[in-house]
Amino acid sequence: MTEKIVSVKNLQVSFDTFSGKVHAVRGVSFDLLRGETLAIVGESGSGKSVTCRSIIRLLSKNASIDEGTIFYEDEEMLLKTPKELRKIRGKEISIIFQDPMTSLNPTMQIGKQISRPMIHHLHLSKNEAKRRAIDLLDLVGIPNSEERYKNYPHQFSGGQRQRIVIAIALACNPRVLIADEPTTALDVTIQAQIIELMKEIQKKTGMSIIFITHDLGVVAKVADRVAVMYGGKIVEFGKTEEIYYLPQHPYTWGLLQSIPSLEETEEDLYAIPGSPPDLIHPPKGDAFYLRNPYALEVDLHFEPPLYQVSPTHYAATWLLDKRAPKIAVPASIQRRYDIYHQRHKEGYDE
Amino acid sequence: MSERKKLIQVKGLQKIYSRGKKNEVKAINGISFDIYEGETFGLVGESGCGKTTTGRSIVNLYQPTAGKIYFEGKDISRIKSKREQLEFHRNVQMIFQDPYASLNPKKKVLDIIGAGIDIHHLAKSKKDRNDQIRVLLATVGLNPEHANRYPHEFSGGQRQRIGIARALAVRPKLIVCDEPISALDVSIQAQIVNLLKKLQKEKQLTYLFIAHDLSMVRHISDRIAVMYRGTIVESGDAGEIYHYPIHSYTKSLLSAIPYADPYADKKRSRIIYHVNEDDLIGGIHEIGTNHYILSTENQIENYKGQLAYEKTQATNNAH
Amino acid sequence: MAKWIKFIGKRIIYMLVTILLISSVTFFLMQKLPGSPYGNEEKITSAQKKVMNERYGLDKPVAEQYLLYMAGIARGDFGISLQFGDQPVGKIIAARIGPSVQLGIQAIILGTVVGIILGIISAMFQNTWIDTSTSLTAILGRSVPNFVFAVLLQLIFAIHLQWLPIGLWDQGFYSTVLPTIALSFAPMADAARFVRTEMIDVLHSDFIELARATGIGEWEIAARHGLRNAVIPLITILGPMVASLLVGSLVIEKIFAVPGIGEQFIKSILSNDYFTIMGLTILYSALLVAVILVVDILYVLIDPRIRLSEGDEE
Amino acid sequence: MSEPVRPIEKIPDHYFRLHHSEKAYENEAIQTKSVNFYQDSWRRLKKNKGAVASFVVLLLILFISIVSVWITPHDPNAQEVRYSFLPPKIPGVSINGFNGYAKQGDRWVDVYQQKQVPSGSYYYLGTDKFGRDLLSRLLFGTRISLLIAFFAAFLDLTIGVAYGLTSGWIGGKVDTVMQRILEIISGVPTLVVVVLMLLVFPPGIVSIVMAMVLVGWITMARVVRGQTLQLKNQEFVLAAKVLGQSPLKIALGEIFPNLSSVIIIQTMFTIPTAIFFEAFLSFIGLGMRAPSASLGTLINDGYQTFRFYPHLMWYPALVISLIMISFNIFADGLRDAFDPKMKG
Repeated sequence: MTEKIVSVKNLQVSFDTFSGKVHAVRGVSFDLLRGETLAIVGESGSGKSVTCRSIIRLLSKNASIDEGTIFYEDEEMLLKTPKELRKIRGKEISIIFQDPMTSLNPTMQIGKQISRPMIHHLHLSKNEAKRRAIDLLDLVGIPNSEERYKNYPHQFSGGQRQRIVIAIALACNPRVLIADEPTTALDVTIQAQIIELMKEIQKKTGMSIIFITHDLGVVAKVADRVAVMYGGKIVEFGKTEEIYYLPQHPYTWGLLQSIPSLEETEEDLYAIPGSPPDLIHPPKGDAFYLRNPYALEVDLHFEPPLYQVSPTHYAATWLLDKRAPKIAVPASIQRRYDIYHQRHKEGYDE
Repeated sequence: MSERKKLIQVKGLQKIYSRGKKNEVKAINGISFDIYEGETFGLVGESGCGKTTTGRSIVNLYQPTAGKIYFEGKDISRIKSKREQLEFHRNVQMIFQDPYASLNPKKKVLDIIGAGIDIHHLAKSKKDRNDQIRVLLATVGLNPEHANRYPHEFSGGQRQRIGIARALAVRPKLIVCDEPISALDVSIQAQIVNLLKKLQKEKQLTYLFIAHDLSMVRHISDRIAVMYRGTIVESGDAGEIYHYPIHSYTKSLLSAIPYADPYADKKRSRIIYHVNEDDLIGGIHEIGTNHYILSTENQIENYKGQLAYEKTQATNNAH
Repeated sequence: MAKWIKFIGKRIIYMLVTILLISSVTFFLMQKLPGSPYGNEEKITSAQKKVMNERYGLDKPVAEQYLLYMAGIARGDFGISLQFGDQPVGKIIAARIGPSVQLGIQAIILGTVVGIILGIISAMFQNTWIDTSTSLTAILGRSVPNFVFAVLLQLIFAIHLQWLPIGLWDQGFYSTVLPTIALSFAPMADAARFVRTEMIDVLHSDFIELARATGIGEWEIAARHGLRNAVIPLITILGPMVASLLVGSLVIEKIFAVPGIGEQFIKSILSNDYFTIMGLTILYSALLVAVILVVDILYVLIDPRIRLSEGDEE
Repeated sequence: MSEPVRPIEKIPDHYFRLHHSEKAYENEAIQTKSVNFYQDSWRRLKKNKGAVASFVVLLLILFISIVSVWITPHDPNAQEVRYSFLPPKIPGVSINGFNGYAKQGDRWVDVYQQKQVPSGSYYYLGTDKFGRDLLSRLLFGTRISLLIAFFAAFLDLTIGVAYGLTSGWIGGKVDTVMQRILEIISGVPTLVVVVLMLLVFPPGIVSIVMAMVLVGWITMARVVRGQTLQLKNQEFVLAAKVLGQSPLKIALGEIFPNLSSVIIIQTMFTIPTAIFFEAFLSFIGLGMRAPSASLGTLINDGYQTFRFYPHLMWYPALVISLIMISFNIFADGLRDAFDPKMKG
């Protein structure tokens, strides 16, 4: 199960705006493997959402993909005509958005919104599509599916609407699901339910999921691998365990430290100072330089390359260079290292 | 504990929208709590549970249907004179949820922050006003040079800090923080929470911190009240509520908090709250030191037993 | 059902209040009207005048005249035209309302249908030459006064090309074509502009993005998702559109010599024909108010959000 | 233990030392030039060629109509019946239709010679049935029409904004009552009110303006109320309340500035509507009375003799259309500039 299903290489995307050209994605490469959940984590403006939308070329009109290749199976997505793209969208690759309140057509029965892609892609008859749509509603946990088929979006709560959106995305049994912050707008309890639902469906269907989020906490349970994005680049990626317990990039440290730990409250939270970089004039060196307490002089001049930490774990920080000074890792990160080593010494095998 | 000064007392607060009509909504269903001077009181619950309505009633934006709110012992619904009203508004401020909607897009940051200074005549001269604003900007970690800019030029976190500066400008005693971080990225949330904590220490502020996410609330609050469907179902010291939740809604809320710790997370199981009307009736009873729960008379002993059991379990585990 | 009765009942009360108000104001304004309806006043002897005043009840105290008039309206009696001797106003109006209503309905249907199509095309090809040219058409429609446009149409199609009759309403549907086109120009422009704006808004919404992500083609998205959401709000401007159509019909009827109420209205104004003016005023208001009522009901019927929030228990 | 994936350029060793400046907040500095809402909108408007062109045309028309108070080729009201119905004659132009020639039967005839107009006398746009210079009357009429329109739009704005803001901001029962009143008034066809008013009051600019304003303010009131209702629950308004600001000051200081764009846009649409309405009234014989001219009366006069002297109608019609088109394009441009989400 290590075969690639989506492969992105050196993707560069920019937007034309009034203030100038925004270099939103600046050379991103990653693979999505069959049946895995890949989490892409980063703050707003880091380019995570743009990267994923590029896969199905669902970008606004002022966006342009300047460089790179995107393969889905053996097909180059960037060379596809709109018509060819439409055959893949929804059928092979589906997407769900952040805000369930605006993701559904307010004047169309939800059942029709679910059955439409099936009629379109799978050429099902209206009745077949309806039957399957009701099954899907059952699958995503909407009670009384038969009666609610005919309801309009405003008759559902936020959490239920996100379930319906998921049902639409699942309608044609896609092989890849892109979830663009699907739980950010929801209450914690609902968030947990939606994530569990996605995991459950993945088990049943074996699809691959790209889960975009700004909260490392959310994906700990569900992700197989994690990519951390900053300033339009992937700064660290690896297996979930590696990112949470052996993080190497100071930005990842910052992210982990800014999540309140429920155990020790005496400690002050760590907050990454400052604001995200201006991507109209991207910095010459490391984009994280100004906010990085462990910045090296070299960060100011050169962008760090990706260093390999393990066969599955890479990070783009000069701290991993041989010549870099040994620094003391923040205490809470050190604790994470300790947990990891302890666990592996004890002979756990993940 | 009782010698501590109660800054806010909420007694039987009730708010009903469209009263007597078919679409009547009981936003708050008779809640009571106190906020002591200098503490942070966390109010947690899912959207629509009435927590925002509670916050807005305390700053006197909404008139409650029933019940009383006392600020420094004074019933705020009886504040009639203009002078007293101004005095109240100076003492009780608010920070809002949406960093985009909470700043007037047509006003400069200078005038947004200066509004309170002007209303309450806190500046002796124009220069004094500008100086105060520069200090405030620096206090919240913004560049004082940006006073002449408009809100749209700032990021979400920066805007939220402008909102904090606006509230601070009148040197209030209590600040109601109405979900001040839920619209922000996690990394920025920590900035804001740290800033709030720092300000509390420096300026002896009291906070009512409203949120839907228990993890940040737990981090910042001294005491927590959990709200569900317009009533407080459980309240107590932050650690107590976190370690020994008794009400099944609190338990479910806690179990839903995401951990940035996959090993631990995999061991946890989520508790789903199945609405049980019996959990949601009765009165507030103390079942442990500073640990209150909504319960019917015949449930109290049950709850008390549960709490005692869990505490002994915990001590046993520690050994 | 009870909700519907309450809803419609309330609207009907407003309707009646509006009409009552207008008839009263009209009546008292007419009292203040300078000049008299008899035209060449000098040539009429005072005896003649007295006879006429008695006949039309113009010598009674104003209050009494008012009550008589209002009572008349309630019975459907709008008085007697001062211009056409014995003709009751009601009869004059009845004879002329047909062409006006036909013209109005034809124009509004043509205008909105073409407008919706133009608006949608414009939005679909936003910022291309197609958008520019359809938008320009819409701007021309709003900008060129309809009497100028009507004369232009007449000149080209009736006088130069002689394809269509010049007007007059005497050759059946054939003669209604030009006036209808002339009258539909403004509502067409309004609808096109409105639908374009709404459609662009809708096309940028999340649910359209989601529909795109399910692989549905642009035209199907426009038809299935866009159209409904863009056109429902159009109902809200139907009221003002009909109101401006009433204005437009006056000049169009004048230019094309259509024997409708608009043309009659102008004649009555120019000859100070009190009762006819009052009758037509009330008729116009009633028409407008009725249209507003229908529009309100339509809106509730068509928009699922409104319909269901009315009946929902939560 | 860690190896770089790509070979690194030769970087001097001394670069590898901690270099964290304590000025971590340095990047909080905003690099871009400060722009306020109007500058931002103006920037967007400038990109809209149609709107800029329309704006220039409008300025030009406005300028000419003001300057022509002092400079007109002829007295707009001077009648010279001998020289009635002269075709346009422009010095130096020899195209039929602009050189004093008119088609009579099948031949082009020099009408100026026929009517013994002294040579050197030019009527650029010809004359009307009383021999009045059309160009002068057109300049004069444009001024009156614009005056009426601006006047009416200004009054609509004042009343509409006051009414809408009051109704929306105070809300509750006041709003309900004010809305009922609006609802009733909006059931009154504009046409009818205006016609009645003009029948009763003496003809002239004031009556026309009053008649138009009587119902014209309603749209503005509706728009402003709607916007106010949206704004009043915004958190920045709540913030002002929490600070203890008085309701009046909130309405004027917080809400009103945020209404400015809708007010400007709405006014830009009101002006052409008013121009049209004036023309319409004149066209049905209720507008300005002779000898005063407005675009509407000129069109109406031209229409009377349209079959034989079409230019008498076309020129004023052209001017009114040009003004209306410019206003509409400019207003559309403004709307897009103020409300960027409208543009893709």
